[in-house]
Amino acid sequence: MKAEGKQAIWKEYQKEIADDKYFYVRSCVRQNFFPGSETTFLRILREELGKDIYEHACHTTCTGIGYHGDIVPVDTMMTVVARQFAMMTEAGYENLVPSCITSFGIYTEVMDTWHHFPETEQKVRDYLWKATGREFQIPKNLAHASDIVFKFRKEIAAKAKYQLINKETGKPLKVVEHIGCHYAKMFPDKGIGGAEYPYVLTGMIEEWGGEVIDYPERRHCCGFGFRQYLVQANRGYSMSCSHKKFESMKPYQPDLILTNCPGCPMFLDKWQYAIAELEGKTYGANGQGIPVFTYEELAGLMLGYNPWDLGLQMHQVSCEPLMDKIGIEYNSETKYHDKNGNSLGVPEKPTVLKVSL
Amino acid sequence: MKYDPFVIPFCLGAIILAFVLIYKYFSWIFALNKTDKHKILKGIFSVRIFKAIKEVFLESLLHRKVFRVNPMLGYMHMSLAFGWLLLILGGTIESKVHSLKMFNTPYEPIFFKFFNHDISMFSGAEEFKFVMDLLLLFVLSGVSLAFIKRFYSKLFGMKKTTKLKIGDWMALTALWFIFPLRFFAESFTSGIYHNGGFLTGTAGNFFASFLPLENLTYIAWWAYSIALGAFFIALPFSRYMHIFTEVVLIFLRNFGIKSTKEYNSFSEFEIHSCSRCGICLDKCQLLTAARIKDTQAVYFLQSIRYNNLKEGKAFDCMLCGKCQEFCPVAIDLNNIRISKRMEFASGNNNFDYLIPKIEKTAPIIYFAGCMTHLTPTIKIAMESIFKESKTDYLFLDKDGGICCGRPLMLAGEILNAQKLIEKNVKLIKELGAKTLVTSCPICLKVFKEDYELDIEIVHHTQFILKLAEAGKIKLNKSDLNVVYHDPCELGRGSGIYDEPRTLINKVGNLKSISQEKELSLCCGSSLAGIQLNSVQKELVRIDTLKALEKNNPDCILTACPLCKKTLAKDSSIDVKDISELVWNGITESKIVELTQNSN
Amino acid sequence: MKNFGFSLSKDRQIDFDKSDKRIMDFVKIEEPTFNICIACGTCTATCSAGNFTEMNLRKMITLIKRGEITGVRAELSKCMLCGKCSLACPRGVNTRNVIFKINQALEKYSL
Amino acid sequence: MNRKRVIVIGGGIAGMESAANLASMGYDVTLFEKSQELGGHLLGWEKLFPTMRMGKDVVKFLDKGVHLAKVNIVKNSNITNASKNGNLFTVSCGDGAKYESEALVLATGYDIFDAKRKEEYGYGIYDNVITSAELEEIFLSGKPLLTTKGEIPKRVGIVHCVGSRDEKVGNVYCSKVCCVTAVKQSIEIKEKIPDSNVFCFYMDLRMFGMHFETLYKQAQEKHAVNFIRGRLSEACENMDGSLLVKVEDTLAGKPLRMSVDILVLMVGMVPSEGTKKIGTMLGMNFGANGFLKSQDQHTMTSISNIPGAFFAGCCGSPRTINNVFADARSAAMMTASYLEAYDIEERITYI
Repeated sequence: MKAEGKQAIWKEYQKEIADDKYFYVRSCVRQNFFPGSETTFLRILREELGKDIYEHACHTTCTGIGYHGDIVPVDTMMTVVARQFAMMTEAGYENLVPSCITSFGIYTEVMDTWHHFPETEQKVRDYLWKATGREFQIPKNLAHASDIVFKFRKEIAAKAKYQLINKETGKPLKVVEHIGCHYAKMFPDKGIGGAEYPYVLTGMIEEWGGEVIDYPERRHCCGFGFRQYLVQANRGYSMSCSHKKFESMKPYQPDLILTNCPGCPMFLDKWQYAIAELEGKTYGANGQGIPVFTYEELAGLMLGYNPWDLGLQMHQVSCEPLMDKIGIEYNSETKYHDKNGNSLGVPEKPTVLKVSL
Repeated sequence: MKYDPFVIPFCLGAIILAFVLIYKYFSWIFALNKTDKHKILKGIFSVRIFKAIKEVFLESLLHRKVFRVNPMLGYMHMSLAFGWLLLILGGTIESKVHSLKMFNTPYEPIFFKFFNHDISMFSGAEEFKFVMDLLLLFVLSGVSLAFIKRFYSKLFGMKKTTKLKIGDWMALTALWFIFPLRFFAESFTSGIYHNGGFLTGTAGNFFASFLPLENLTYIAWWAYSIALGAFFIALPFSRYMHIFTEVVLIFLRNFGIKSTKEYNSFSEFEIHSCSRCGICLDKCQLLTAARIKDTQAVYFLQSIRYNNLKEGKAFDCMLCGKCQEFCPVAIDLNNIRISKRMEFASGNNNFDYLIPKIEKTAPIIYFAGCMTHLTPTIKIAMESIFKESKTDYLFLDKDGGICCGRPLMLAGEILNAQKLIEKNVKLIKELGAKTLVTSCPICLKVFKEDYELDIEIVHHTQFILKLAEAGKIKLNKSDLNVVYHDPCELGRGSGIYDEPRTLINKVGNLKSISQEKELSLCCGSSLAGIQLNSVQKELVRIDTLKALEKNNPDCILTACPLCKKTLAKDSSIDVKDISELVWNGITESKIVELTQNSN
Repeated sequence: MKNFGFSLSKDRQIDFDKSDKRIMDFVKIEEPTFNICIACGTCTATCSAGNFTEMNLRKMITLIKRGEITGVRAELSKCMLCGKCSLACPRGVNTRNVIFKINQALEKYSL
Repeated sequence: MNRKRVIVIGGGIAGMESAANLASMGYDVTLFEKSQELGGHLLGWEKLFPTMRMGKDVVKFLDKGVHLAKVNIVKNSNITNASKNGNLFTVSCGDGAKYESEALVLATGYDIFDAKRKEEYGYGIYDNVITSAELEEIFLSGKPLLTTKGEIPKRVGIVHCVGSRDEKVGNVYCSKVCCVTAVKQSIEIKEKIPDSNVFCFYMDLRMFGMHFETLYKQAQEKHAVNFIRGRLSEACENMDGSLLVKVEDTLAGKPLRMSVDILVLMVGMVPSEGTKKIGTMLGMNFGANGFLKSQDQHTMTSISNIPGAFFAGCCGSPRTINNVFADARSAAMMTASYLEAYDIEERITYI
């Protein structure tokens, strides 16, 4: 691998990211899958970086799941997107920051469509006006939340309490970065580093002390695939995609997987359980699996936030072994307590995958 | 009793030879199946035995077939075989007359002159001397020819002579020495005792003039005996095994035992009957045209005998049958080749998918054959001829039918071929037709040999000829000069030489060529040549075309779709199936008729 | 083992690094014209067995070259060795011997 | 009488051959070459398809042509301006020298497609991905073909159509020479490393030239080169530095992955920077693919929209060497007939 080759590509795929004043739109599924992530993002931006980030209580889904699941027609999708834009415009913001990769893809697609087909934009403006009486401005800057964290990765590193370094050996941790398909595969120049060698997560990992591993199936989809997962009979296909990735990354012995999409961490994390149950096979050391993180969770960990505030207790693959490796302090007692100290109940133990409860 | 230690090598050799032969022949006969054994028992006590004796005399002794190929070669074989036998017979009579005993020691006739220095006392001694010397001279002439042949084979009409194995060298060397040594031993003896005839006597006197014969004579007798003994011991391990085996084979054949496509102990008799005369070498186009030097029948049989048959040797053959046609021992070389291919074949086929759907039937079934489907002009000609003659026929494989099984058989896949044959037999029997017509000689051969159908099976040339003779079609003779290429499977394979020729003469002017009928060449694409490469096939094809195109005919005719397709590849002259020419003629005469009518 | 109502799907991808190339290696040496096939499909178009079944020599040769050999035996068992393919092949592949040799390889490696 | 002057720009095959032909007809020809050596891309090729003769033999032939005909040669020419004023062409060089002529032949050739633009193949990123031009350099240098770890490759993959017939990189045309180059190079690899396995991944094999098909058959028959019909979707690096390639084997009807020790990208031809630069200075028309456009595809080859300006070789379209020779001679002929006042446009009866 020639580092300079990748750097040359990264140089080519730069993107403008607004500096401040963000209009934040949440993901439909992340709040359930990784409930601490979005909160952590807001906390880091507001508390650590002092940025103005606004979210509107009335914003809805972008309809991406329905759109890609062939349920929501394109006109409906665009009108819903137009409504989000209208709320942003009404709130006085110009920089749109979606939390979800699919939303990011949807917004990019809509904006690009309107750019090439202004008559479509006009049509959607009419729809929105007729439906809600709203008007909107197209965002001046569109950046995914991971782009924002990438932009401020150095600032975060400067404030970090921990680094992605094995405290025993002093060596950098080996990190697999997994980019959501809709981040750059459809519009390579909209992603930092392009579609083939995205830099957005790599930049964070390198800045925070880790070492990225590039394995053959790096570009492969996690298998979420909307319809594939939604229909039970197709889930085997979905799981096989993750399985293919695990098999490919296995020889590199990664310490953790970092992701920037709502579906990917969910499936890369939970399928490890399902594969273990079905095939009796686990990845990572000691049958404990490979822990999977969102970039917000990882940033929060580096900054020394309480892992249970980050929502790490919701992970299927336990994060404790990794936190031990880095030397992150945590209290196992409070893992399954709510913020008032009441017990949330303890999950059932899987038969194969080794977890810390 | 007359005895001297020098006879020991001879006696020992003779005893060993007798034991080996008896053991081998009995074990092979024992391994024959019941039917064949029964045939032997029945044959021994029938007139067949006299026929066999006659054949043994003509072929094993006089070598009639070899004579036909080349008189010089024939004489060589005859002088050695027949001459030697006469020498033995003569010696036996001579010794018995001399001693006036019915039984004397078995070696006495062989070493007669050693034991009987003074032989002038019995009546007819001079005549015996003369006859025995004449016979010796006869045999010696054969030996010298054999010697010359080894180094100058062209004299015998052979471009190639066979390569030898160690056993062969031993036996051959011994054989070369036997008669010269006898000549020296008898001459030396005569030089001292003057008991020789015109040859040995004269030579004896000559040698006596400058050689110390007292010392040399005894050594010569020893050497003669050793040569004989060595020859006898080497014989079963050499090609000279054929001398005795051929005799047994002729008897077995006359008793009605035939070779099969599976290797059995009758095949053992056949392969041991090969004298490695090498006549098959020059007949083989793979040698003369394609320069494959190690696959000819003689080497193939040799490899079987010495248990070192390699796949290539079994498969580098087109099974054109020309070697078999000229084999003086008439060994069924094609069957042996197929039986040996079977050992390398490993397909395990399943033809359950073949469910032919035939709705109607007719008294005559036409089976075009796979290859005919690649030469649609033949198919069209045949269908037209059928319609023209108002024949009620069924085109059995109109929509691409079931293969006849012969291609599988030629590749040694006999069991798989059997599966196809069973399917076809069942189908044809269900149809209840009277006649089966095929355009493909490959199909024809298997239909006739392996299908056991009780109906008439004819090639389309035979069928068309019959139609013409019955006046059902009117043939139109063109002024084309044509030559005819005998397809291997039709000519040598099925013995059909005349009908195609009679038919051709009714539609064109047939010009004869140098290599036709039994001598005809192979087109090179034989389905049996499964492992031949394209270059080798091409060399054969070009070789054959050269012979066909020699006198620049207007058209090359053949009676096989595969031959046609193959020859047409490189021919500068039009290549047609006979049926096409027949149909062309019919349409032409129709056009003439129509034109005349309209005028 | 739990039953989730789904399981890992079998990979359709040919993994050339792991596939079984024994037949290919054998036939390549025994019948070198195996190499010169350009997968034009003439053999399959003229195939007597192909008239009645899915037998596809062109595809079979391709798959054997990739080491995908399951089903080869069953496919091949339909061949009548009639030789039309040999005559039709524009490239001079000795298809009959290719088939003969594939059969030998199947036997040799008990596949 | 003053001889008429012709300026030929580009010292590759097309430029050298048209210059030699024009000079041999008696014109005063000046040949401009931007580098210090004549021969162009041919200097980088060891053996030529389909005969495997040496590239340098052809260079010698061309050299002798320009020298025997006494062509004026300007090497290291840095052309800063080229234009037509009235009936005269003027070319200015960086050193201030100015040249004039009555006619001009542009033979500025092609550039090799930048394989980095096919990011998914990892050229410039993965260690063992090289281009066909680099492989040729290795052959030319006489060095052995080794992986970056210094090992003899057991498997070599060759990817056809890199930068050709690919809308993703904006080149929809076929570069014509890559298929047969792949065949040629695969034979050379097999000759040098007989134990290796070579796999060509192609979309179509375009063996259009005489003997190309023979070379292809030879590669299959004699060298057992494998041909897999399918375009690479991506290449990834394995842990050991070998490359995992993914294609659909379209003839097997299945996706396929395999590891290769070295991956060679058959880079196509793109219009050269020189063609773009000087063609634009002269006001020449470019076709949709960026190559120079002739007045008519069938009847007016080599003839540009500027009277007196002609072009030859790969600045017009990708060509094989023998086609370039034919084209160069044709351009020379057209130039000469222009100078002799032959009006070819008179023959145009169509619109």
